[in-house]
Amino acid sequence: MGYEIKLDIFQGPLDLLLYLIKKNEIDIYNIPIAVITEQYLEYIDVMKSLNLDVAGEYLVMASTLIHIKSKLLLPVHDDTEDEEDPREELTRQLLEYQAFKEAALNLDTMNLLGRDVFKGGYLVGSETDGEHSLEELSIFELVEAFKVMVSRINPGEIMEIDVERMSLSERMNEIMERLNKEKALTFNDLLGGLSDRIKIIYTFLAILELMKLRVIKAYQSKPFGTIRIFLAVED
Amino acid sequence: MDNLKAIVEGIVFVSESPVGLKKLKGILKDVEGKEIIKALDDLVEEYDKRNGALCLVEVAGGFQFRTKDNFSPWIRKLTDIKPVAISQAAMETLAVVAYKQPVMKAEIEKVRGVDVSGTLKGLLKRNLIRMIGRKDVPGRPIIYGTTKKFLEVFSLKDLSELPTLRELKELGE
Amino acid sequence: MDNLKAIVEGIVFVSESPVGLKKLKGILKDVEGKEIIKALDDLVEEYDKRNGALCLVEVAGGFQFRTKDNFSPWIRKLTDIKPVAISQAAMETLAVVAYKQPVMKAEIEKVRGVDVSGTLKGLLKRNLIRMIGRKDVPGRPIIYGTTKKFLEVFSLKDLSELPTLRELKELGE
Repeated sequence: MGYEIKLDIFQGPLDLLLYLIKKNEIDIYNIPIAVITEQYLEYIDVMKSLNLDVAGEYLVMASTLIHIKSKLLLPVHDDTEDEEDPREELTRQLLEYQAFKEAALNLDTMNLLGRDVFKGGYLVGSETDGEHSLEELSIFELVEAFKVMVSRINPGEIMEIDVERMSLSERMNEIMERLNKEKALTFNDLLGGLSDRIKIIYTFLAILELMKLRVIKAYQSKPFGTIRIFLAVED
Repeated sequence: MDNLKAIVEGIVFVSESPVGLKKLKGILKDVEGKEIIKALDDLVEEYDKRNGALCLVEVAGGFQFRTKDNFSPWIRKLTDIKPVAISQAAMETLAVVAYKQPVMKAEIEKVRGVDVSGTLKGLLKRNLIRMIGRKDVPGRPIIYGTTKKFLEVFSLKDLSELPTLRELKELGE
Repeated sequence: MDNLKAIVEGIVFVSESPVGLKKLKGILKDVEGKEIIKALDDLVEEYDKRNGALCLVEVAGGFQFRTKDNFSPWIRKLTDIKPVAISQAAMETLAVVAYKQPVMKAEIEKVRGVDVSGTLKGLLKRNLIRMIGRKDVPGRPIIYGTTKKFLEVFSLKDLSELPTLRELKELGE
């Protein structure tokens, strides 16, 4: 068998399978698993013998194929009439992938700016230097900037940033914004209207955190009385 | 305004990204929207009819002057132009994001059958896709979508102009 | 070449700096210099006569499309509202504020390793960050946080939608 094809032209195991299906003129709705598995494994072997890095995904697919093949070899029990064809999931995946592969090809035929059509002053440097206007800043750049810095400081200072921490910051900001406007707030002002349990917890944690930071102060005129919150420093 | 058409032309010509009607209205305060639209339509037609290299097109929610596509061989001879190229892997990931947005990384990987970290990062860097939020499921995974720049680069007015995706026949259902 | 004029137009339009005769000759190998000059002259005349905002001018040893002088008031209105780019330094400071808020200037400087007075001022002016209060400790340092505008600009519903470091790592190096 001649392998005139460079293996890196495949975009992954599904792509390779589609290629084999097309090459053998196979009906995608009725894949002869034994034949396809055999050919697929031969390709993997060729990749290995060429010292090409065989990505893990190819091996996962190989074991999936073998698994399907063995399932098909098992004798059919009477009570399994509902059981779906073990090939069905694979066929579904292949059809979906094929549709998107086609969509990618279609996208490639559009008039690409910078390839087929050009705008005024379109030059290397003018566009690719990441000069994005403020309107369309991407979070990606923000996070990248942060990641670069974090890698510069010593590892001991790296804090794990998670969604919870940011939710807390969000609540802290909201409380400070209200305090700057309304000067004084009661616990009830902040917590009263809330029905979401998580939000109540975050609000409470945010108050504690702001007190710890010495940014706000809380007063109570008598035990069990109303708790009032003020800015620690009036501007 | 007598020279409305010319003013619109100048503004669109000078802008780096497509100029939308809203922006034009903001600059041309005393002019009615429909007059601006008329000026734009006239310009599109004029450049279309003229036997030149330029055309005025509607992309990414605005208008932009561009070269007609049949001139690209000549433009590409400009030594300081590096043509945009998008690899097949990146294009496939982009297609999944474009058609399935808002979409999670795991969903893209399920469709493509490969790890998409690299291509996703590349597309984010090129500002063709962006993180648009988080999905309200446990773990709150990031969801991705395409950008305005995507529309501009692919010469699309909006997402509804994407070529239709082949119908996926439901199996055994 | 029938459409020489259009090809020249396209090349000049696309170039960022003025395009000289030499460059045009390099691209249009089979065309004689005087034909190119004729095409340029024709284009200059055509744009001159046309009642539009654009003209083809000879500057700095080459040709370039520009808007005619009398349109500058309108163009200036555009540049006034033209969004400005954010510098890498500003982006880094913004990132520290976003992830470490509520945060003091000294803490930002510790992470960034440089004085951040300038970038902080710029970010305050652009309304991307704000002073959210003062700490009741000696010196009463200001603490900073991000604004609603920040969320808007980055298309975030709230701060919890910011990607975490772990998620960024997942996108690969």
